[in-house]
Amino acid sequence: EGLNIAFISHSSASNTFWQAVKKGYDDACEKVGASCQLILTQTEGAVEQAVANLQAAIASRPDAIFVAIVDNNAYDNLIKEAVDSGILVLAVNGDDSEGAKGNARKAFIGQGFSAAGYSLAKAQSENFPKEGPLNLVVGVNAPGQTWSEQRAGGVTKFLEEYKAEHSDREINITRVDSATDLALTADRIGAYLNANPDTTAYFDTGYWHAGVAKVLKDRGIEPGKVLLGGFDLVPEVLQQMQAGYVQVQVDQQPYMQGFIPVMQAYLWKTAGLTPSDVDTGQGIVTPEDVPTILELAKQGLR
Amino acid sequence: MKRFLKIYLDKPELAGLALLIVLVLVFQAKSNGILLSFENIRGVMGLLPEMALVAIGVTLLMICGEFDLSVGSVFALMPMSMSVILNSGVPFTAAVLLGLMICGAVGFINGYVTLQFSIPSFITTLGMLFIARSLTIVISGGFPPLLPPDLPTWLFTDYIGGSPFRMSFLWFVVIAALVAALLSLTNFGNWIRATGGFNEAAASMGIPVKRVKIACFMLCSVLAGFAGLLQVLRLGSPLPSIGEGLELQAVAAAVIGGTALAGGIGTVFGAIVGTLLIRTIDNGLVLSRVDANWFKFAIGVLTMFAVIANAWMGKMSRKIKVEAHK
Amino acid sequence: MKRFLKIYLDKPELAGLALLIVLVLVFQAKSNGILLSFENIRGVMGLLPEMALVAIGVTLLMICGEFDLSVGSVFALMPMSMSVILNSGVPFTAAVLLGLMICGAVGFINGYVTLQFSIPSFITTLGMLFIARSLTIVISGGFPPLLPPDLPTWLFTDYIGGSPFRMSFLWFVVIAALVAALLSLTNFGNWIRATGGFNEAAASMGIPVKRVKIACFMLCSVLAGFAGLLQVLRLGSPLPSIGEGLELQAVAAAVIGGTALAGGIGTVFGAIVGTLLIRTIDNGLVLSRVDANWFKFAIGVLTMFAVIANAWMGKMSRKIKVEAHK
Amino acid sequence: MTTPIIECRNLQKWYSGVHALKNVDLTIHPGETVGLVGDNGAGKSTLIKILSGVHHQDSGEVLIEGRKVALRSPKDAMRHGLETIYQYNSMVPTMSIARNLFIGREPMKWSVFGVGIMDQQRMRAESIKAIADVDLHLRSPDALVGELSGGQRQGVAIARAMHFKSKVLILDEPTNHLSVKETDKVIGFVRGLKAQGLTGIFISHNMQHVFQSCDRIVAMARGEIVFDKPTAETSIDEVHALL
Amino acid sequence: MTTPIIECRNLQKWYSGVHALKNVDLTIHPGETVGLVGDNGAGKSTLIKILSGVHHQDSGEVLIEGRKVALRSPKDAMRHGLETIYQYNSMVPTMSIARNLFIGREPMKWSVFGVGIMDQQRMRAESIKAIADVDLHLRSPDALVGELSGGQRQGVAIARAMHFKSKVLILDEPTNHLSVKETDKVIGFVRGLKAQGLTGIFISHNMQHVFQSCDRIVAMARGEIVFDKPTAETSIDEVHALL
Ligand SMILES: Nc1ncnc2c1ncn2[C@@H]1O[C@H](COP(=O)(O)OP(=O)(O)OP(=O)(O)O)[C@@H](O)[C@H]1O
Ligand SMILES: Nc1ncnc2c1ncn2[C@@H]1O[C@H](COP(=O)(O)OP(=O)(O)OP(=O)(O)O)[C@@H](O)[C@H]1O
Ligand SMILES: [Mg+2]
Ligand SMILES: [Mg+2]
Repeated sequence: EGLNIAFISHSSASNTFWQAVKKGYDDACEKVGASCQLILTQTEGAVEQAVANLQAAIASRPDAIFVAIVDNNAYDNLIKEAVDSGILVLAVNGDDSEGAKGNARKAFIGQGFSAAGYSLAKAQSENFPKEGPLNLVVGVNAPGQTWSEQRAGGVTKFLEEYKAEHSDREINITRVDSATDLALTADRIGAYLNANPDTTAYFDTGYWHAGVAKVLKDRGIEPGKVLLGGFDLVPEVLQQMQAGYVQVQVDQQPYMQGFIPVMQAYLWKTAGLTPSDVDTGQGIVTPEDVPTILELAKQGLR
Repeated sequence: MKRFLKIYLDKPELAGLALLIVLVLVFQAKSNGILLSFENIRGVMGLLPEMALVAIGVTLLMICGEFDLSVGSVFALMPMSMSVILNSGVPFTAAVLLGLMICGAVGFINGYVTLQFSIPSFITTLGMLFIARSLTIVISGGFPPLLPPDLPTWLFTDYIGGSPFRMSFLWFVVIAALVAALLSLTNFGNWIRATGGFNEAAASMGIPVKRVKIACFMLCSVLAGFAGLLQVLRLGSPLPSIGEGLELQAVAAAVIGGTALAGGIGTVFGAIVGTLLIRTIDNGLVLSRVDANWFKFAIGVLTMFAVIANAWMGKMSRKIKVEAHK
Repeated sequence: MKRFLKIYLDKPELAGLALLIVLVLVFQAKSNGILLSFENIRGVMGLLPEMALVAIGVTLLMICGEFDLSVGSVFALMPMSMSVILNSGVPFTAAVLLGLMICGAVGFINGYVTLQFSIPSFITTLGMLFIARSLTIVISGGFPPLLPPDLPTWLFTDYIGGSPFRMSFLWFVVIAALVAALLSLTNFGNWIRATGGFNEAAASMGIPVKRVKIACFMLCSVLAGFAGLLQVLRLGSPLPSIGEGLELQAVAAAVIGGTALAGGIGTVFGAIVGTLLIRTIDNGLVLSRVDANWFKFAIGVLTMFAVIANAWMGKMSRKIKVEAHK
Repeated sequence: MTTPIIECRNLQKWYSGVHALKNVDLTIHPGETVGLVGDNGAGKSTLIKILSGVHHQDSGEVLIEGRKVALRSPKDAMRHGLETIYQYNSMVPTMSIARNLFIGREPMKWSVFGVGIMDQQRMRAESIKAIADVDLHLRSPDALVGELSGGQRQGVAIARAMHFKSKVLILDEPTNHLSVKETDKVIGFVRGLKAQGLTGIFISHNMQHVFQSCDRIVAMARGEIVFDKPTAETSIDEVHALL
Repeated sequence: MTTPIIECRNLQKWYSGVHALKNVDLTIHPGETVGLVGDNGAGKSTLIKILSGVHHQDSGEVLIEGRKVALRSPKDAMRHGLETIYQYNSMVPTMSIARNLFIGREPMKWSVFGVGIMDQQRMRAESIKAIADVDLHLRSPDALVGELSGGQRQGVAIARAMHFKSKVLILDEPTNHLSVKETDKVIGFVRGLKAQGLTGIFISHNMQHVFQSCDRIVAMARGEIVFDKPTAETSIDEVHALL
């Protein structure tokens, strides 16, 4: 008679990132003998579907529910309902922007979208040329979707601050709709770079800049001429990091996001220990880290 | 008895209902009775009115022979524009009406462009899918404005007594009944069917087919917008991303409920049954703890199965030999 | 001259071509000449063959009166299954053929289920959209296998000489020419048009309509799979998410190129022109630095505009009074 | 002489590359029954489609009761009292006979701005009568038109036109598909128009039918009117020879 | 006596709630030309649709040249030598006349497994001839069928049947929509079948036409065969009286 856990995500199964979460989640569940279910949506980022799934999960009365809270209001009532009926609710991957004040969840395991965006831009800014104008492009992969908008918002926030700090330099920040498809992103940003060869850096809100790196390689542009950075460690990005085209990548350690909450739930259930917030890392990954990560990636851990 | 069975099975929406009952029984067993638990019904009934209203609008439009792919975007546009209007200080009722008028305008543009230039509504509304979504994002500035806290949301989201139904369900029932009456009792409903059944014939019998179609486009958009409003009030925040992918789901619900893709045939009741089937499949699969990676597989197979079973029942019915109308 | 103009404008695909030229000129100016720069053409020509092959398959299927929403999923399924097969040690050619056979099987199932149970292909292929995507994820085990490094990818991705065209372009041209020939020169092409133009009539004239349709379903799936292969070899990684949303885009390309949604009418050349238009609009907007939030708006408006302009040219042509065929 | 009820002046119509009507002038007086004959593709259907608002002429004008009118839609033509049975049956196959009979002219229980609740009982009752009037035997007014035999469908179209009698009745090959009995009924009906003060245009390839029922024969060939005489002054043979 | 070329035994057909054929027995011998008459909705079209493979009987059997056959599709019927012109025109409106004439039987330059390159020149040339053979005047074999007048379309259907002469020709109201000249052509054609050793079934509501061209009259009413006599032994009046 083990733990019963449901994990509600706002993402769809074809998103590679969530497959790593799933792996950590499944592994952890096996370790503690929990009966676990991951519930994804059918379209990427569909909050209403996630909420419906949360409701169904509550109806089946599990011991614990993990939920990626990607909106400040939509989940609140249901989370309260769940907590009131004695279910342990943890926010994983995404949280209310007001944190614990935002709703009744017990703890947050993950990394804020906005904060992650901020740290990405900060890390990449180390690689900016020391003088001359800066042309910075923020690719909003899915305009209107929380994860994309908030990451882009974080990136922009840092860049604006940077701009204010360096008021002597000419700094342009452009937002483009860069699509959530490797080929489309490559096509659009490739074209953009054609039109604006003096672009300094491109920030993606996902991992689709791997396609852009491929375009740069095809064109024979040397690594580092256009700085690339984004989120999540998928094999494509790791390859391009090794090749030098991608300088920084934010890793939220998805395996950990799947693994830790199960452990916390287990301890809560068996030992009465209170779950606590875990920051799965502002995990800035640079090319030096790649060889070790590749090793782990083979085991599906990164 | 035989005659009764025949008349029953002849109606695709009733055949769909039979199928629904079977599915409910199966999932009820597979989920250890959770499917029909109060809690779960309550959950399903929250989302149902929203989906069903969209499906009803799409069904109406499909009966008159046109298509609307923009419902998902309008679903998001209406509550977003309403929130923006609300935040500029306009009172609730006026803001809702303004929002619905925007939807009506979108529907009008869909219809006008389609008919004026005689282009397929598939394209017009595909264009509108992008346009309305883009506008939603633009007016939200990327980040959704918050809803003022003092809205009379109880009018839409409160539970009715101790039942698993929210007020939104009541709205849905009333609207569905009105649209059903429009379709089957009024002359306008007759015109809609005639227009979709054979456009040229309808026109040659003196029906203002263009105006009929534009009215359906507008009604479809308004219903989608109203459904979006219900959802946003329920969730508490006007997200710019809601309703993505709704267009295909609404068409699927309509078709499962017996609406013909070619037009002329369909019922409001069928749209509701279709939506219920889709929601039950989705919910039942979650409760049966299907693995996340296989989830879409199961959805796909069951959707196909629903339509196949429906077609099969219709075929069986046609094989029953009862001299009709004697 | 008048007669020539008439004959020209009468063909929607040629009218589309005229429109394409106008758009290219506008964007060329707006982008300060970058649109037609060597580098940019090279970029556009990378994605074009992939999209166009899918559009060609969908066009073929639409001509024979059916629909395929599953192309986007098949687009992902083929390269993924090929990678898995490759990683199990099977040589490249065999893996490609096996992958294409899987696509053929998917197309066969689409067609067989649709025709056997007489249900709309909209539903069958919507179900298949989910099923094939789910399978893609399942066989990848969540983590896409990397492609072995020693594949003869040059056969598909290398640039031809110093031109902006890759080998994939050559494949595309050859396949397009073959399909176009199939459609206009062979009796099979005649049957496809007849089946889509008026199914009952075609059947009553002795055409095996079911077999014709199944063949088209299979061809459509195989083309989509092959296009997916091209993309994955070009980008180097078989992600399970590629091709999402491709289904509507392919239909849009077909319709812009003059294919009738009701079937019977359409050309391969039209599908290519339609795809080119869509790609040019997308590319031109990027070069014109349209803001992210307005991007979809512009896409929507221009797509509508393309079809309206096309319809308008057709109407003008019909107004030109030249006694034909005397 | 009375004002003509219909007058066409210099009608021209092109279908893309086909010159279907070339300067057609035609005057019809109230109470006349005109038989319109001519080879296949002569332009008969095109002419009546212009009169009934389905197509629009490229040039020339149509006058009804002496006034110039623009017939932009079938609705316009109906408003001017022109009722048409088309050569190709224009019934909605997915709807019942009763509903088809009354499409666009539903009897109402009540209505606001033309939209309201239909009186379905009356529709059923009246359609049963209308169908019986043309000697058609149908199982029920609720049967779908799409499930009727060729002649049954044509019969329903005739019943509709007879039920909503109008000032002018245009019949484009109405007796195609009809059984002998019903054909007789239709011919009787056309002959009876005059007595009721109505005007008729009757297109047919069957000269017997035309000569039996019309006062005047108009023949078309290649988009032009080539012959126009009262029935009394001509004969089947003369018309045959001409075509 | 010779083996009948077509023999129907106990055919029954239901359309959902309609009993359209009730125990129909019909035997047709080679070289006969049978006129099939009957009221609207009698079941004539249903009977021939079963013979041509469009519908399938619910019970009973069809024998062709003495052998029991299952006619599952029009293709099957054609393979057994049955060629049909349907009451409602079955041409593809979006295709040219030449292509329509040869659908399913395209002349080929070369082919593998039945699929190959069509000989389009031959199709054009032969279709011009076929159309001229039925006295139809058309602008070009490349015109779309959807742009033809009612009679022109019917003419193309007739041209097709005449071109691909088969053992048995079934004509369901072929003279509807046709001009006098062409109607004569069709009647002449039906009369000529015997001389070529072909069998014909000719459905029409025009008794003159039937009596002029057929050896035997079969009448149906309400799904049953109610009359069956050689033409020589009956008269138009007798048949009229019966229906
Ligand atoms: N939609 C159309 N597009 C192009 N040409 C057309 C169209 N409709 C009719 N035509 C042509 O116009 C001419 C006149 O056609 P119309 O239908 O008026 O003939 P009709 O006299 O009614 O012949 P029928 O006795 O065969 O019905 C014909 O040559 C026909 O081919
Ligand atoms: N698809 C169908 N569905 C239902 N009933 C049908 C269908 N087709 C025909 N019927 C009915 O079957 C009966 C026989 O029809 P059929 O078409 O064989 O008549 P017919 O003798 O050819 O008449 P006509 O001379 O009018 O063409 C009619 O009562 C008709 O209403
Ligand atoms: Mg005509
Ligand atoms: Mg018949």
